[in-house]
Amino acid sequence: MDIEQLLGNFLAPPVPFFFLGLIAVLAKSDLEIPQQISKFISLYLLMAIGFKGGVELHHSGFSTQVGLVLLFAMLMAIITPLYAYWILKKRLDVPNAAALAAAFGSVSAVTFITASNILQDADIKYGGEMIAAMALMESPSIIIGVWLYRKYHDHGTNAQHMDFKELVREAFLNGSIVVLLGSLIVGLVSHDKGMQIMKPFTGDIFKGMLSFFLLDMGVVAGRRLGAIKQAGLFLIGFGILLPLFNACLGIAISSLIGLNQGNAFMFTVLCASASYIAVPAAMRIAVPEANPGIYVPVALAITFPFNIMVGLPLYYYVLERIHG
Amino acid sequence: MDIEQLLGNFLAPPVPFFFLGLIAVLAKSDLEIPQQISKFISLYLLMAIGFKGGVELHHSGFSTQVGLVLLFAMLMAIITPLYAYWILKKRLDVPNAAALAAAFGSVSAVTFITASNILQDADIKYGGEMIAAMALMESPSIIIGVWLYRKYHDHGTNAQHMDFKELVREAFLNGSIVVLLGSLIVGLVSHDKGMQIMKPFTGDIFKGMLSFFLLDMGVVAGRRLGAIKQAGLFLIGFGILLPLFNACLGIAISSLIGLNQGNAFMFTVLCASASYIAVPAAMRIAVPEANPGIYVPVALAITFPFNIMVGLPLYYYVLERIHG
Amino acid sequence: MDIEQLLGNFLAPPVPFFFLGLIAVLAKSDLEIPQQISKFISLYLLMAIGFKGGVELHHSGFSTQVGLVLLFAMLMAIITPLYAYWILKKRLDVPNAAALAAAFGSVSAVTFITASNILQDADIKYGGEMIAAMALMESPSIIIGVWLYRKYHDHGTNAQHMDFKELVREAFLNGSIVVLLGSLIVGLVSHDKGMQIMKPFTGDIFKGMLSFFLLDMGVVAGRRLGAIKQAGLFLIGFGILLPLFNACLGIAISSLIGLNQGNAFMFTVLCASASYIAVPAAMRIAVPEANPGIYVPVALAITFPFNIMVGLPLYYYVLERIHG
Amino acid sequence: MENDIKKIEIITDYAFLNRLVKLIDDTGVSGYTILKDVAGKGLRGSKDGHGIAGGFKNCYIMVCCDEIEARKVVEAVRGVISRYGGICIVSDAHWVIHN
Amino acid sequence: MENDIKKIEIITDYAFLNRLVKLIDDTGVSGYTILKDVAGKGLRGSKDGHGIAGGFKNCYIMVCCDEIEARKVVEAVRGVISRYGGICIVSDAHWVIHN
Amino acid sequence: MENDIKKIEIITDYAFLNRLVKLIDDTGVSGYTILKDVAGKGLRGSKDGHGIAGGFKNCYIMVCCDEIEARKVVEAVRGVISRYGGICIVSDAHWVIHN
Ligand SMILES: Nc1ncnc2c1ncn2[C@@H]1O[C@H](COP(=O)(O)O)[C@@H](O)[C@H]1O
Ligand SMILES: Nc1ncnc2c1ncn2[C@@H]1O[C@H](COP(=O)(O)O)[C@@H](O)[C@H]1O
Ligand SMILES: Nc1ncnc2c1ncn2[C@@H]1O[C@H](COP(=O)(O)O)[C@@H](O)[C@H]1O
Ligand code: NA
Ligand code: NA
Ligand code: NA
Repeated sequence: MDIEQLLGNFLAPPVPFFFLGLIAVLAKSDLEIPQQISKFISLYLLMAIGFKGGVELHHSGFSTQVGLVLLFAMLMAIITPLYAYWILKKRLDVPNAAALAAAFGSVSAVTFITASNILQDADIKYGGEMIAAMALMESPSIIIGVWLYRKYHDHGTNAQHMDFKELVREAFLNGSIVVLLGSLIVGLVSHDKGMQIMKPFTGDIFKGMLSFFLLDMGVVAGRRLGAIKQAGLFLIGFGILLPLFNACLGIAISSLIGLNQGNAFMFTVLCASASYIAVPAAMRIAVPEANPGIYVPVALAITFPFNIMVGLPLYYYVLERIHG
Repeated sequence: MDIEQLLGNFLAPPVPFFFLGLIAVLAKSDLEIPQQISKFISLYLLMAIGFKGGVELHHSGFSTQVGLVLLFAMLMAIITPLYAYWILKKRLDVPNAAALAAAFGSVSAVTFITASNILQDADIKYGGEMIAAMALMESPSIIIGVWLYRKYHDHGTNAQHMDFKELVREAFLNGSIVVLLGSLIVGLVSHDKGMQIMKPFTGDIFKGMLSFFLLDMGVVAGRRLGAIKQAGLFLIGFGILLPLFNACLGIAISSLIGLNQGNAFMFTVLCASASYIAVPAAMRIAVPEANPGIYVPVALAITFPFNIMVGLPLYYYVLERIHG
Repeated sequence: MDIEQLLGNFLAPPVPFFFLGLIAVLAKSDLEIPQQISKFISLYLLMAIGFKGGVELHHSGFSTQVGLVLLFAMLMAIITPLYAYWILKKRLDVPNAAALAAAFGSVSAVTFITASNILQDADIKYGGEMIAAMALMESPSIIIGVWLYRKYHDHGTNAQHMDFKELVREAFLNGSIVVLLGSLIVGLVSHDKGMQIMKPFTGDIFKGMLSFFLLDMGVVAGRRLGAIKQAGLFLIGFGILLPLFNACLGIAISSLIGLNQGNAFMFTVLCASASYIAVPAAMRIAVPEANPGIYVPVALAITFPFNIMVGLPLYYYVLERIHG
Repeated sequence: MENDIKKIEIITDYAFLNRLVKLIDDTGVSGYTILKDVAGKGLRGSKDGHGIAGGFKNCYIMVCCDEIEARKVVEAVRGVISRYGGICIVSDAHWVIHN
Repeated sequence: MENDIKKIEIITDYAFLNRLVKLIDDTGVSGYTILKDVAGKGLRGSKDGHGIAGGFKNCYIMVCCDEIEARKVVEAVRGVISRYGGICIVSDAHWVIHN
Repeated sequence: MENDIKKIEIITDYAFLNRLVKLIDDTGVSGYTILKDVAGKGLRGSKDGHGIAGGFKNCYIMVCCDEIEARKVVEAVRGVISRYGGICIVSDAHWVIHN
């Protein structure tokens, strides 16, 4: 697949529906996807991708490489918020720096799923362990973010502090992770028989459902674009450069532990993406002084579209050079 | 396909589900389709039909005939509300006449989609330009309706007037049109590759989703049946005869510009259908003195079921005589 | 299919998703399926199963055996609440005994659908009349329950009494029955042509949708588990032993009227299941003194999981011994 | 002020919505407002707002009217609420705009 | 009490939500709360809350503010409500917590 | 009147619903009512009611109780609201029917 073909991919569904959503908002259309439908489709996508990952994992088995992938995934999820915080602290106050750092330490399932789409079009496989890695990377940065916040933030009302144990439980047991990991286990256990049963639902209509979801994402991201202007150049730059830097790290690690092209691509995408769902939800509670009007738009209206439009083709292109 | 086969079509899904919904309401069942589900399925239907239209349009290309179709579609959308208003003015006051006229100048996507179903069963194709024509016909009558209302209605509170530019923007950028046209463009650009990706979602399950939606339409139409009695014979007659008259015009124009059987049928259906979604929504704002308890039921509980039950088979039968 | 294979079935979707939902609640995850999505999928399941039943019924025709099935189904629906009441009255007051008895006289569509899944995996067919039997068994016990309640419960406020006719109408015309029976009729009339149209929607994605629904059922059942502890051992025992006793009756009747293995299994499941949707909704109105915090959890959090986990494989195993 | 009104708020099991609406309609008040997805807790246990299990959810009805109508409405719904549960409260408010 | 406030409640056709929000925003009040799925009945017929047929549904907006702001809000929305229908009521309440 | 009650209304980020419910439960009041799909705007920006992006939505809790209980409830939720945002208002109402 050369670069032209690759760009061609962005004209085929699902990706263009994201832009349709964006444009609708910019044109001030009243287009709106009902909230419960968003929730349904996002649970559907998690179930589908988790299940598929489980089936793949059954086929690949648990090798040393699988262990290495999970280890480095965890590592990236812990280190990223640390240096992201260090950068952000130059311009933001502690709570906002900590919350935003946490978002970038975590991952975006939709970016991951859109990336898996590119591989599928190019007929390249990736292992089920990447799904496990995604699940593993979702929450640690929440803990790091809260730790940074508490360490560096002087707050009188200590009594009001969230119970830390409670926070950890919530971080690791939010609905998304439960569905993703649960479906992975169902896939792992039922494998080929399960796949045969579920394929029409989790496979065949998957891209259509993803198209619909990206339409919604476009609308939601579009509505947050206004907040970007307020965020200023520093945050826009951060939202683009940090993913690029993380992608480099991701590619380096992939080479180091000898991942094949598909796995390397997915691992890179995990490193380069930022969370706009799970982490913000946790930060709202754990770091109430941080402004969701800042940390959500950076992840959702800068990093996410950047990855979809520029990042994914770029990472793919670089990795193809390396592996091809 | 002879007339028996044709009537047989109405016993196969999706159409009978409309009657199931109607009967449920008449029998005072508590059957109710959740509101967000209705919205989801209607967006789905628009996405599916728009996308398919785009792919077809890619194959057919933009011929002179395509231009003629769009031209005459636009013309019908402008002229229909004018003579509809002239008739309605004999019995209704200005606001109600203007609002109802606007509804009949516009189109019903669900009627169109149900019609496409008949063609599919008979293995007759229609061009993607008909989808474009549908999108084009949706809004002009809103402008005409408002123009009629303002021209003939003397109202003191001029200051309260809706901004006209705002109104035009809203009419042409409502969510339905954006999804329909947007999906058409995605289909046009991604064509065969896109179709292959989307088919299980937008194609295979389409009729099932339509069945579900018609069940809902039946419930909604059933609830509006009561309002019909109040509307009186004049409006019932209008809701049946105007579509018939428009269908004649549609058939005449189709012959004039030499449409094939499939396109002629779809064009006729566009002319004969009335809007119960987009136009009412606009009229509520632009012509607040009009009573939605009148203009919605006429379009939804008279014209829509009439077209589904009698109109479509009739138009099909006539066109088959002409073309067969 | 030996018992090992059978148990293997419970590791393949859809059933494990029920446990995923249960576990999510027990682990205090915030997983929650939007309410309108639950309603949508439950209507979808009823439409799909009703439609399929109608098509099957078209093929099998109305034999004497079909009549016998419907007769005995009706009988079971009337007798079960009588002896269930007699048992329950030993420990509960009249309203609660009547309400719970009514729940056990009726059926659980999801249990039925999950059972049909086992047959499908084992390539065993069952007739469309079983769907009709399910529809027939849903409501009579509501009438019996209310009759018991009024007969044995001395209540001053006679004036407040629900209109009995109204109650019967509501019981037999609730949304679930209308969709189930309506779809059965559509299937009966459109049969093979209809099936061809609907299969991708009602057939292919069916198990995926069921998986999603069972995930939701798991969450809902999990939330009711707390109420079980309050219910005490008597009710837990009742929720397990009554289904077992009814299953024996079901098996006996099946032998008596000579049902084949598939039909016998489905009939047994109908007898052994209890309603946690339609009946509770009716009891809330008709027997307001009964505590829904008792009768819903017994049916939903004891009998339903018991049937899914232990009952279905057991009934299947026994019937396989008899028929194999 | 002459535009003083009573605001009646009713919350009860969703199963009774249609019944209550009919009763309120019969009193002849000019309007009411309904919310259909209402959760809560009361003497009859918790309603987590979930639709499956027999509809563990409530409805909310608000009626704005004058004091005489308010009495009628309260009498109309008293039977259902006191038998089947839920609450009905009344507070004072003022019409500002309505026509 | 100095923390006395006015609570304004507006119910009207969903079609006007965006317009009203803009008008309220322009008065400079610090906040408001919105419900989007509201059914009901009024002089302009029944809204069964259904989304299809041109949206037979209402919206609900609640604004808590001081009396001076309340007058501004009421003036701001008066045009839309009195022309297009719906109700606007005001009642007394007290801030307890807000910052 | 002896059936005078206080009506407490709380609106805050949806993320805090479970916490608040627990706190209110602990005060021992007999009931409360919850709305889960609430949009709005406040000092912490706009909640357009959308579920994706970390849940830009609010919840609404209403508690009817006597004055003594009301103080307990307000104290119970004060910490969460004043730290995490949202509003809590109290107004007067009257029980009409409840049992
Ligand atoms: N004290 C209260 N304050 C607010 N809402 C209440 C109160 N008591 C009951 N409710 C509401 O009314 C519903 C039915 O109440 P009950 O019949 O007492 O279970 C509950 O689920 C709550 O939504
Ligand atoms: N008296 C009333 N009490 C409560 N809500 C009302 C009342 N009148 C109107 N409404 C609400 O306002 C909406 C629009 O009112 P209207 O423009 O009079 O049809 C109705 O659908 C109701 O939801
Ligand atoms: N003055 C107000 N009137 C009504 N609702 C408000 C007001 N201020 C805040 N709210 C609601 O409380 C939510 C949280 O407020 P805040 O923490 O100030 O952003 C807002 O999104 C609104 O729904
Ligand atoms: Na990351
Ligand atoms: Na027309
Ligand atoms: Na039973």
